[in-house]
Amino acid sequence: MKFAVIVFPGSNCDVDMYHAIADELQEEVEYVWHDEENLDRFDAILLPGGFSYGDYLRSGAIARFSNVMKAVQKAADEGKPILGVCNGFQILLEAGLLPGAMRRNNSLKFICRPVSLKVENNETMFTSSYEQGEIITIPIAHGEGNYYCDEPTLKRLIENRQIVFRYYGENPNGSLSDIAGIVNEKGNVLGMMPHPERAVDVLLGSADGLKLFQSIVKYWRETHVITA
Amino acid sequence: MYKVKVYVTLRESVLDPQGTAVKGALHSLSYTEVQDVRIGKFMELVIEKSDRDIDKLVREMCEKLLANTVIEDYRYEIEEVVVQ
Amino acid sequence: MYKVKVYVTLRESVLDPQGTAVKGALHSLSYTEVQDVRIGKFMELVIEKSDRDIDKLVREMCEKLLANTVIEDYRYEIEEVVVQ
Amino acid sequence: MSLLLEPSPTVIKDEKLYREMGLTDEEFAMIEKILGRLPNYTETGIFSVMWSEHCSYKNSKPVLKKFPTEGKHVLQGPGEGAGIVDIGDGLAVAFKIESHNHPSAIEPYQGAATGVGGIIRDVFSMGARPIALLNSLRFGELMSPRVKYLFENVVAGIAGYGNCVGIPTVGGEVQFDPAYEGNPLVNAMCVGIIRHEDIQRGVATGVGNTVMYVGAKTGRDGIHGATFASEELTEQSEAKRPAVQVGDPFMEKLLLEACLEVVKSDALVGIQDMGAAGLTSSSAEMASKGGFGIEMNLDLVPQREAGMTPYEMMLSESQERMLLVVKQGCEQEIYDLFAKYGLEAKAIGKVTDDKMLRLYFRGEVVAEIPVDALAKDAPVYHKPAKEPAYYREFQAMEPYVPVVTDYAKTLLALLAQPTIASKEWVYDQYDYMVRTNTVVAPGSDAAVVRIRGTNKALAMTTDCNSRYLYLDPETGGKIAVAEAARNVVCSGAKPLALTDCLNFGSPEKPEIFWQLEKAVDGMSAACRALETPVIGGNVSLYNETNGEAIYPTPVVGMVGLIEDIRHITTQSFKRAGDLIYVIGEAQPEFGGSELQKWLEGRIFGPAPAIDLTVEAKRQKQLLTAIQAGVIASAHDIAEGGFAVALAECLMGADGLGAKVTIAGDVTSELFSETQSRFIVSVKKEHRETFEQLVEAKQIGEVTDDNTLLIESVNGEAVIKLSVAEMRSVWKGAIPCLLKSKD
Ligand SMILES: Nc1ncnc2c1ncn2[C@@H]1O[C@H](COP(=O)(O)OP(=O)(O)O)[C@@H](O)[C@H]1O
Ligand SMILES: [Mg+2]
Repeated sequence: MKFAVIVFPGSNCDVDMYHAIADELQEEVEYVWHDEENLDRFDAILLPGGFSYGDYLRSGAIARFSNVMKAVQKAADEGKPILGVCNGFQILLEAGLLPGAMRRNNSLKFICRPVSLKVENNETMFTSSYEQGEIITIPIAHGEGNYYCDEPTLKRLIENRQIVFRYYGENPNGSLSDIAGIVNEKGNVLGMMPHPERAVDVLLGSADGLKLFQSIVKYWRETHVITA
Repeated sequence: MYKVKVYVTLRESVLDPQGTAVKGALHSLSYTEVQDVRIGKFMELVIEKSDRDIDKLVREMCEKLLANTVIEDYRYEIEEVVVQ
Repeated sequence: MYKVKVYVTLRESVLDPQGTAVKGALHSLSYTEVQDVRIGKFMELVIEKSDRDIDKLVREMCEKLLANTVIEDYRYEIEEVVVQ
Repeated sequence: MSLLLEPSPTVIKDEKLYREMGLTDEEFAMIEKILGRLPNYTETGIFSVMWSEHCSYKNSKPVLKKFPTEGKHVLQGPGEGAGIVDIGDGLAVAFKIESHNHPSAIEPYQGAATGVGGIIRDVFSMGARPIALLNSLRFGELMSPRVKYLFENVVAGIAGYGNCVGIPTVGGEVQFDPAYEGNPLVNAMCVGIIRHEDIQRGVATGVGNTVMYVGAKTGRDGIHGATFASEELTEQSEAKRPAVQVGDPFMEKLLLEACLEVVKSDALVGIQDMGAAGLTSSSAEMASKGGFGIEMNLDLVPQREAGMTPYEMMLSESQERMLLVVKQGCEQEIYDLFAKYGLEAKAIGKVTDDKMLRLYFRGEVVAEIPVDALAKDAPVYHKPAKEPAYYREFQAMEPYVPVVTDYAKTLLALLAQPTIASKEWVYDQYDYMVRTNTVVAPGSDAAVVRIRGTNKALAMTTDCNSRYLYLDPETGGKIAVAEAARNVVCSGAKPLALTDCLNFGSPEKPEIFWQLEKAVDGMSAACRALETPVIGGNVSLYNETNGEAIYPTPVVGMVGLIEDIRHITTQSFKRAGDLIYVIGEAQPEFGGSELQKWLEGRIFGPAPAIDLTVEAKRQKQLLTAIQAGVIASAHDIAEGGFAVALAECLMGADGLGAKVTIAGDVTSELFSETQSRFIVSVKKEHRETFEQLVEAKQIGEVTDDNTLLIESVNGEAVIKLSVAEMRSVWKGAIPCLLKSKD
């Protein structure tokens, strides 16, 4: 299976994402520069965290116009797994691939710390290796992770089980309905503020993020005949 | 040449953490008369004349980039300036 | 009751990385007519009437909190609204 | 400002305008002699910045000479952007610390942010990949709205910049003391990793080679404020006032990636960042170091504002700019490389053989100065030093005997002192994990960052207890270095080398100069004893408000090498049943202690003594034991003494407690700040091996009851506190002070 890690000017978790896939998951992975127009050779697309274009104006607002985003849209339409983490999530929101928008954290401060999450839906291609309701520890590191959407959208998110992760215990940023991660209706685009790629090695505190990547691989294996 | 002013504000239904914080800070500075604070953006653009319709141009820029219409409203003022 | 609008802008010679980035983005979206972008803040305050002079009050709030006068300029407009 | 409005050379001389720029009459006469004519306005400006303390170290150079700077691992000592130390495997570590005190006092967010930006450039201009940031901060007491404002915004500025560039901020220190009320200190440190073959130097060589400018455009940022200060204040001059530098971390990130790519190219001859005195210092220093000259056409300099004069361009301190020297004919390769990152490289001049800095503007030569006069031959002064009266007094004092009645209450009070209290409020705002190498995050003694692709890791810390330095700069200087080394050793690393930032008052005052000399003497002695050479640093003098100097604050930034990641150790107790040992014995030493400060509201008397031989021996023993795998946790005893250190061992240890017994004078045992001491915990099965390797005294055991119990030899409880209570006091102190209104 082959992963793409999209690199926008100002991305800075690209390296972490790359190593999570290459070293821990031991799958194929390649950096893809933001002006790339074709992602057909990849099976899954990862949009890493960071500060694309400095996050000036609004997080993700400028990056979503990159050439590569058209290809991401296409990959999404084809049903490939797309994962946006932190700034990647913000870009997916700005691009309209996921509903809603981000506001500044309630504290108005950047927050970096491990948080507890509850797996709200383990029936997605990103979470099938988790237990339903499992409590996991994954770090957050963001200044604008305060998710917002209007009432009807929230209702839909709940009804369709699109809320995949919720903050458990304390809500660190004021996010609506404790939302930490959501998928699109089709279930193949996941955006989340916590960083699973920072939780793949117990040496650094937690390996709870590994199952997320393993779920993607499992999904891919199940949907693709493997020829030996 | 045009001088364009764009005002971007959070929609009324959206809670504004920054505004809330500033209001709190103003109260603690004893400006208790302050009942509400909303914080938005104020952008000043200098735009050259071209064939394109300036009003349409600015509206497009706002829709596409300058405001996120999921949570923000915008309005703008266009002023034509004559350069000597 | 007063509705007060405060405009906070970066001083002229102060670097505005946001403005530069937005200008770049607008150019790459082919709005090449855009020559300059400066980004500031726009605040709307609702202030109750009190004994204090509203103009003085707002100026003080700007100086103390709303603007960082080392790098920013501000101006404001005060509008009195009659509540029914 | 139009060129025509600039004062003429004779007016500069007759009206002594150079004084406003900080040049003395003697210095101006020297300039006249060097040039063989009167300098024009631009040239006067160039000399004034290059001969400022900040660029020339004219007052501190003779003192800095005392530092030991050599060691078998040192690949690059002081003099370049950053010092470099070999760590094996063809790799080396580059690091440096720098101050941004005055900009931060004026505009704390931007001042701190641009301080971080500057130190990152110092490291990547060497060709090193920045892997971690640290800082060292000093503020007044956390009471007044102004101090709170400074503190909150400095921290936000550090976070805002480092987080955006994507370099983890992994450690630092913050102290609060009235001595810094009007003059906060903001020191930033950056650590980078480099392959030996990629090491770059800031030199301009090779006649005809091209001088290139990359990065942000030049604006009127931070230009020599002194010039404007003496102009009559009109509406126009208000508009011309030097702009505060604003950081652009996004630009920095692009520059960083592009420069790390360019250093791999054979086309690159030299590279240096435009720090203080921007274009002037980078060009003059590169030329002087290379033994060549540089010629630049200022019309080609990318400018943000219209109508900039040569004076303004040369003195601008706009951020995120680099100067490169590139082999003639290879320009296109460089243009293309930067273009990939959306950056424009611009050829603005060339290397010459006449050792002159020559500037053209609108077709005319506007400055022509021998480069060596600006850089290596800048004047040096040997300032007089005088022992201050206060020092005599303190030395002669009877030992201070604090009176403590309620030990538990005292411990809680100390834990709530903002200098001791948890700095979580600070480091929660820093992305300390980005790049996923941070093994030990902020909150233990030193931070530990692993080196991917090897089994190694680096421990790093910043330290300086300036109270000891005020009481006794020589002893305090020794302690600063020793404490940094202790933190590194406690984390399982062998200390390699250090960088320092000498924050002092005005060197014109003999008493301050004495502090500087003594502090450096003390630091140097410790460096020799602990085998940690000084590989670079920074000097920040004139830290005074209303004639009152800050405490002497020579911040030490130290890096140590962990050969095997299994040796990584933290301060937290690990499991119930482990044995607790203490290394070193308490003496009644309270001069400059937290306890004295808390009880008396001021500090006095002699600083705690330190024996560097004992220090070195204990550090070696502890490190050996860690490497032998017999240490579960290690923590040095610092501010607040044994009781505070023991409490700190429990703060991050979920559910654990400790039961220990103390003998001797209770107040000293608990709160004295006697040096060279550690608390370690050891698994029972390792008892024998540990006791063979380390001279230490077993004092108790780790328990599982969430309680700290300190007993006297006859079994009386001296302190009994729940860990939860201590933790909530310790964690809540800073947020609570920030929220409280006065
Ligand atoms: N300004 C800061 N930035 C980041 N981390 C900090 C800062 N101040 C303190 N810390 C962290 O808090 C912990 C305790 O700091 P400190 O009390 O100075 O430790 P020590 O006394 O062992 O040097 C350390 O891990 C340190 O890195
Ligand atoms: Mg320590």
